[in-house]
Amino acid sequence: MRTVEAIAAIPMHHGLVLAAILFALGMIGILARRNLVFILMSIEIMLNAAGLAFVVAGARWEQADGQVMLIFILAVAAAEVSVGLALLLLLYRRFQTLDADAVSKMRG
Amino acid sequence: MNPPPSALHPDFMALSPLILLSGSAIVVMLAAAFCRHPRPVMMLTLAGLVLSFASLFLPQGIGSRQITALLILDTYALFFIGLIFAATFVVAVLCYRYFGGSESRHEALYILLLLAALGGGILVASSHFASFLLGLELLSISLFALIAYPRFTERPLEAGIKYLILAGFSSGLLLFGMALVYAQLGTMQFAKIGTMLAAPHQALELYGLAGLALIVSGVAFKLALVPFHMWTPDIYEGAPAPITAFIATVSKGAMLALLLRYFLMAGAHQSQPITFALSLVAVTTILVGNLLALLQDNVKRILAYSSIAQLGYLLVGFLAFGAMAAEAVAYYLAAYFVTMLGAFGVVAVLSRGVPEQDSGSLADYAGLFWHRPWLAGVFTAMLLSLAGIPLTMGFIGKFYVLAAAISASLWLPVIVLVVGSAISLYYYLRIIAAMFSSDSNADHGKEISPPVPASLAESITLAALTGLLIGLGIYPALLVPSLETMAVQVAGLAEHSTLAYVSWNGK
Amino acid sequence: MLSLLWLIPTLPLAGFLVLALGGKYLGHRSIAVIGTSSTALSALIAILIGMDFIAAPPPGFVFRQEAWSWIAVAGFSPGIGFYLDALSLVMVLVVTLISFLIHLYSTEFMSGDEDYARFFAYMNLFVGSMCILILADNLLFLYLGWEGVGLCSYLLIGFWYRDPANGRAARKAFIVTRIGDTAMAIGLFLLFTHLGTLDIQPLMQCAGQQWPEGEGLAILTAALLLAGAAGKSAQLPLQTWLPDAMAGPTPVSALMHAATMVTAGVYLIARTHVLFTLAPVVQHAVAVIGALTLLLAGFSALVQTDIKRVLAYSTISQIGYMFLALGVGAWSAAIFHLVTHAFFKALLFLSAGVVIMSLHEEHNIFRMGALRKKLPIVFWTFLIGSASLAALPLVTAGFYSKDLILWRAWSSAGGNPWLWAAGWGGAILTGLYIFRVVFLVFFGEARTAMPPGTARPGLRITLPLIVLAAFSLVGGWIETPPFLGNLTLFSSFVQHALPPAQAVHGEKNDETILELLAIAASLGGIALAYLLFLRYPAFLQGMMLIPAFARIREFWQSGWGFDRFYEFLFVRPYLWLAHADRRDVIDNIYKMALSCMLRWLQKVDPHDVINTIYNGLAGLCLFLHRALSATQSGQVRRYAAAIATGSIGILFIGIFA
Amino acid sequence: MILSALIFILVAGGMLAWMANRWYPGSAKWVALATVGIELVLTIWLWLQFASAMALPAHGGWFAETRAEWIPRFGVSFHLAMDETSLILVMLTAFLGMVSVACSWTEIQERAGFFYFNLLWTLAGAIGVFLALDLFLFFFFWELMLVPMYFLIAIWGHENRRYASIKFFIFAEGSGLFMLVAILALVFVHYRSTGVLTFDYFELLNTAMSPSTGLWIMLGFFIAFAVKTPIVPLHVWLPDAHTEAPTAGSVILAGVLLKTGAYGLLRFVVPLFPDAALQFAPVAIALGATGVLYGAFLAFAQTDLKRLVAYTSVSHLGFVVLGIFAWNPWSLGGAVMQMIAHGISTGALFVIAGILQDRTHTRDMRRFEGLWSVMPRLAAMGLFFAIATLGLPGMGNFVGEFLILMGLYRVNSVLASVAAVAFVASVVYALALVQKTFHGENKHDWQLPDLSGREMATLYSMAAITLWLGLYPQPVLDAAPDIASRPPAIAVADREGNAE
Repeated sequence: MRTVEAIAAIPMHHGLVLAAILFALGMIGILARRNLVFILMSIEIMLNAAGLAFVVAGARWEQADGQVMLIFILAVAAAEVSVGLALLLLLYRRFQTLDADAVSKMRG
Repeated sequence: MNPPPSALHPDFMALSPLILLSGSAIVVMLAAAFCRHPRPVMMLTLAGLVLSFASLFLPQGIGSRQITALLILDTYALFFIGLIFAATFVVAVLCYRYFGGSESRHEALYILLLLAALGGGILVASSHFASFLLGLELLSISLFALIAYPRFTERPLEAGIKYLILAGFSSGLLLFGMALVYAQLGTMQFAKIGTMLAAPHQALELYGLAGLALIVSGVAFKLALVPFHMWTPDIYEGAPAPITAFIATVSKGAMLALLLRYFLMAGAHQSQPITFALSLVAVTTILVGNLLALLQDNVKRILAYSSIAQLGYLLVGFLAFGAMAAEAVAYYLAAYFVTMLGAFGVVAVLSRGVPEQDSGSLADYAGLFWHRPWLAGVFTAMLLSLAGIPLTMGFIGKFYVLAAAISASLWLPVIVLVVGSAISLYYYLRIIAAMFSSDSNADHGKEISPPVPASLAESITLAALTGLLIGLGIYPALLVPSLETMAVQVAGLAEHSTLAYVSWNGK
Repeated sequence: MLSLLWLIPTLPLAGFLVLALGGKYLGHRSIAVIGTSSTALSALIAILIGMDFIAAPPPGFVFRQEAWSWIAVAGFSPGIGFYLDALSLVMVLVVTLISFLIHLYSTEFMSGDEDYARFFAYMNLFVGSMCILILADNLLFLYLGWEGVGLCSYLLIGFWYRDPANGRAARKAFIVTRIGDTAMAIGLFLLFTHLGTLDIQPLMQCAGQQWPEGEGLAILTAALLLAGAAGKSAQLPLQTWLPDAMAGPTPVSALMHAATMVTAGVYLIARTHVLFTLAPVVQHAVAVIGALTLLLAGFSALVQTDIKRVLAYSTISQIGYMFLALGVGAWSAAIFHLVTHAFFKALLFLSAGVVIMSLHEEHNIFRMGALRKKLPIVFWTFLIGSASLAALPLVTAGFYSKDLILWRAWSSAGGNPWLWAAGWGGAILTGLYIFRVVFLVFFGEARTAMPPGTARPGLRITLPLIVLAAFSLVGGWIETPPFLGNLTLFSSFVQHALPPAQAVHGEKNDETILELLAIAASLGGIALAYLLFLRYPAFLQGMMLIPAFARIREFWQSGWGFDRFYEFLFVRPYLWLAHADRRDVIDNIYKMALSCMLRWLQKVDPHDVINTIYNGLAGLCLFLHRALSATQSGQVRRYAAAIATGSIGILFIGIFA
Repeated sequence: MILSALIFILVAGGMLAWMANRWYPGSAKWVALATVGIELVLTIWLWLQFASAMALPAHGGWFAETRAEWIPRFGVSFHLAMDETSLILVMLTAFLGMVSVACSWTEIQERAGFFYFNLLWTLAGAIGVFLALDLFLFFFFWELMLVPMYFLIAIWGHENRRYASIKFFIFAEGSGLFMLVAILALVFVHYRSTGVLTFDYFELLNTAMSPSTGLWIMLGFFIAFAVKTPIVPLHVWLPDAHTEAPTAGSVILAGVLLKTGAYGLLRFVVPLFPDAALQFAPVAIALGATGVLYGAFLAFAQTDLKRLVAYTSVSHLGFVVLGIFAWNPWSLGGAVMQMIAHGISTGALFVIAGILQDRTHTRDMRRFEGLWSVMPRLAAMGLFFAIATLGLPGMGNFVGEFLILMGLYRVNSVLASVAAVAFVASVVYALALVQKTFHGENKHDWQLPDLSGREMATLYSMAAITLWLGLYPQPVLDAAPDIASRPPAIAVADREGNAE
């Protein structure tokens, strides 16, 4: 009980702000980094920020749903990263680079 | 204890299409593992799809059915699931020879395809953030692999990476938005969220609003609405043609169906900002999509931009809200499915033999009508349907959308729609004119590789699509009554009048 | 007999159809037979009908015949119908008779032409149309004939189509007369709108009942009809086409541009005289126009060198006399002059045609001379025609008709001394200019050798000349002034259709004095011509050395500068505008936005975008297309940025809207 | 039944022609000829039939009707009906169909099957437009006939065909969409006031609406019809399309497709929105008068023979617009007459231009000159139709123009007089045509065969019809809408009051 109360005692806004900061960091990472690996990592950060927000929200409503969602998100993120890394490998083999801007043969 | 089949749990009955599809995905996976030959695998896939499609008609008698908090399987959902399955069927047929037929080992493709279809089905039926997330990601992740399936070639790879990053990004937005909404409202069920939002006294706090906005952004990305549209041409161009057809239809259609249902449920038209934002998006989408296509020389990109514009038209119908809107959107979506599948089907049939790039450039289509009249005829029909010319489903669809929009007095979007359609004629005609141009000496020099004839399956599929396009274009009454009941049902949840076209009484 | 009336226009039209469709397969002989016999038959029928009409006049001196109902819409029901009264009978007799004679003449005159069939086809079409014009019982049907003769005029002026100048003259004739016709059409709209019918007789009754004298609408209608009449009859200010119309073959000039078609305006005014009576202002304008035209044209005729142009101006001038008569209310005098003029002017043209033919298309009278001996018959006929034109007293028809007009111009209610003076002056001019031609062409010394081997004109040419000459002499004896027997056969006959003229000014004595003055004028003119052109030609040559005179002469010769004036006022601007707007200014407006866009685009894109830009709107679209395409950079981070921006945008809308 | 047959014969004939040409090359034209022949015979039979039926009173103006449910959801039905106006226009369509098959006989050698398919489908669409009495169906046919027409221009057209065909299609389709919007708006206005969702013409006839709504909806219709008719600021597609189209295409475009626009004004704009049309009439009349003069003026300026003829269409159809918006018995009779007469005379001029182009490979009048001596028969026909075009009495065009202006005079005497100036302007361009093409010396040494028997038969029959129309126009005049029997007529009496 104590622990629950302890977590519940943390105002929800604090948690959300933290999640938002993480989210923003991830977003900036995607926009600013050129290396595709970093971009993938930034996506992970964004997804995790969403997961954190779910947990915080779940805490507010005292439901387990938030945590369930976190687990879903983790699974999804893992799948996504695995596919992503596979593609990156192929990409590197083909282009000899991981520069996101270089991968822009198609345009217009 | 062996319960007789009739005693199966009704939920189980209702879920049978999705379950059957998952089952066939597993069977195909196993088959692919043991029998490394594409033909039986494809057959199995098709069989699975047919079976699942057939099972759609089982739960019909049960009517609207909520299965746990996660899924709702009513006629509305079933209609779109059916659409998705049918589209997947067509895509599977198109894939077989496109990816090299029996000589190549592309069995895994079908697994991915089935999974993606499953994702789409779940998406349509979802009634909860969790199922939404699962359906969406199932669809997206399968698509990453599908797009980059010819993995040693440049463009598909580039397209795959781009889609991966952008879809991941948008998933992030979507999920964060969901989290915020959940934090505000304490529920993840759409229906409840809808009723809460519709309740007049409910005022969202800032983060709740932000959550909604992020969700809308995530959805808009999938639908390729302006300004979330930029990925579309690149992905469409890079992806193998049948997969492009899949993206254009299943992935967009599933999302739109979901969106429509919950917009109706939430009574979102009562919210000024949402209608305003949506009209703005619709208007810009129509204009931008059409303008971008104008001088484009790559047919796949033209179709991509065209599909952006088409979504804009759909959104105009959407804006009308009410049963009429649901009907219009459903019909338009069906027309759009048929048309896009047909159009990309033609591209796919023409593309084999060119490994690196699908036959995309407009020059490849010069004089097509004179050496492959049937194919060109089908393509022409599809393009005319996109342009909304009578005798095609596209015309009835556009008519439906306009009717819905006009009945709701949405004059600005209507005018933009008209202007956009006028602009769009230009690029459709460019393709058609190219196909009918008679520069026979120009294409004599070009015939390096003799055209591969379409396989029987492909021909039948394309013919069937064309037949459907024209048949339902001439006699839409075949489809309309079922749409009508469906629409009334889904809209009836929000408004309990049988003829709830619009709220003109309030005007 | 009267019931054969419909055959009068139908026969020539049938002839036209046969010649037009089958002309290619017919020989010269059968063409001539068909062409001439159709008009001969219609002339014969006209004569028979005329005799019948006089012998046993139909009730009210009016005979009507309707072939079928032409148009019937809500009360507007003009028929294809014929109307015969004294006026139209006189006209149709003159027209068919002269037509027949000229057709006969043409069979020989045109025999060398490759388009023999076409010529007779057109001529027959003309006769048919002219008869329709005369016999029509409603104004719309009359308008059909009216336009039909205009068309034939165009076709025949431009008959020798190889020379563009002929084409130009033909088009000028058609366009200028069409200006008058348009006014007339508007007049018809007005008449129907306000009176509810276009049938001539009911219309006239209606107008008389509904409109008081001086009514605005009546004035307007009469003015519009006057414009039509002035166009067709080459009166001021639409006279410019007639001299150019001489580009056609001479029989054409004789038939259409002298005897018949150009007098249609006179006929129209006489036919609708009620309207003019209701609009005294316009009627007075008719007189003034006539007076002015006869003087202006007389002066122009004086200085022409082309024999046919002299005759053309003379025609304008003589029709001016008829207008003068109409304007003063001397309806029957006008028609009388129309008849006599038809004979002597046709005679003059036909004779001139022989002269021209004999000299191998020589038109310039200063290169002729001394033809009296070589072409004796033609000399005599031309002389008779000239005398009649110059109104040589007592023996010529022209004397009686012109005299009557002068008297009416003085004495009628609408007449006044000024009008009389104009007519009198014109009489001097007439004698002067026509005998100038006579003296230059037939007297003096030969200035062009007549080529040897020129065949003497055959019987088919001389016969019509002789017949016409006879008519020019005796035709006037049916209407004589009081001091010469006071015969009024003509006017009393025509009075069945036209009201008699009343003398209000002037006594009986005045008439005699005025007659004497008129005789003096015509004799004076002839004498002056003798002095100036035969006796003392050096005098005039000396005069012409004075620049002022030379300039006046030039001015007169060019028809008082009307052509140049119109050229500057209408033709040039129209041509210029047409040329400027060939590419359709509205299309250009759509392309306007494009031009600046284009320049900008060319900087951006060196490709030839012009081919792909279709118009201004398209230019705008293209501009937007380029701008938007630039956003599709293919760089995934930019795309992500767009998504981020978009979601922030939606956030803002959500919060602030 | 017979009405659907009129459409489906052409549809089936088109398909058959296409198929037949695959099996037996060269057979397409025979199939096409047979099809339009049957069509023509049918329409004439109908006409005779109805001419005798006319003698019986109380027909309500409608001869035949076909009605079937189509899309009950929207109250859309397959509703065809024929009154005199439609009948006469259908006859025109069938006749010009015959002409266009005849004039394509040797001109079209490549892809003949597809050509006749498109030709017949265009005709089918046009007949559908003339017969449809359901607004949805009307729009359906309206748009449908454009596609084959587009192909006709785009595939068999002349050098600049792509530009012309796309311009044509975008103008026509774009404006058509405005009409669709207007149709829907009208339907929903009707629905709101009555609770019945229907596209049926008769039901919509008396829809009550506020004046401003009526005006806006009417404008939607008007734009579509104005583009097709064409009315002046929207005419720019026409010269290009007419010039670039193959002969048959030009004939059908000028003779039939333009009429659909005028027919739309006549059948829909004024009866559906009597008040709005009355309010709008001065503008429309002014536009019509502008068109009359502007078209005549620009026709004179052209050097391209087909372009000249194309601009004359602008002028002539301007008259039709005048006639329709003057809306009294005379002007309406004139408008119908003008539609028919213009169809024949302009069609014939296009046939002549096509023959010339076929033999000389140019349409530039500066390169002709003096053709009279080379091909006298053709030149004579050219002269004949030039004269018909300038509105000489005795030919059909005159009856039309005269009645229109006479009716218009009652409504607006000033504009009627202004429009009458076209009598002069038309002479200018028609004679310029004759002069530049046929008269003059044969400087370019053309050696060309004169008309063949087939061409003569075509042109002579058209000439005969023109004369017949000019001398006995009554059957056509009777075909004008009888405004007394139609409920929402603009009261002539009112107008008269205004005019004075």
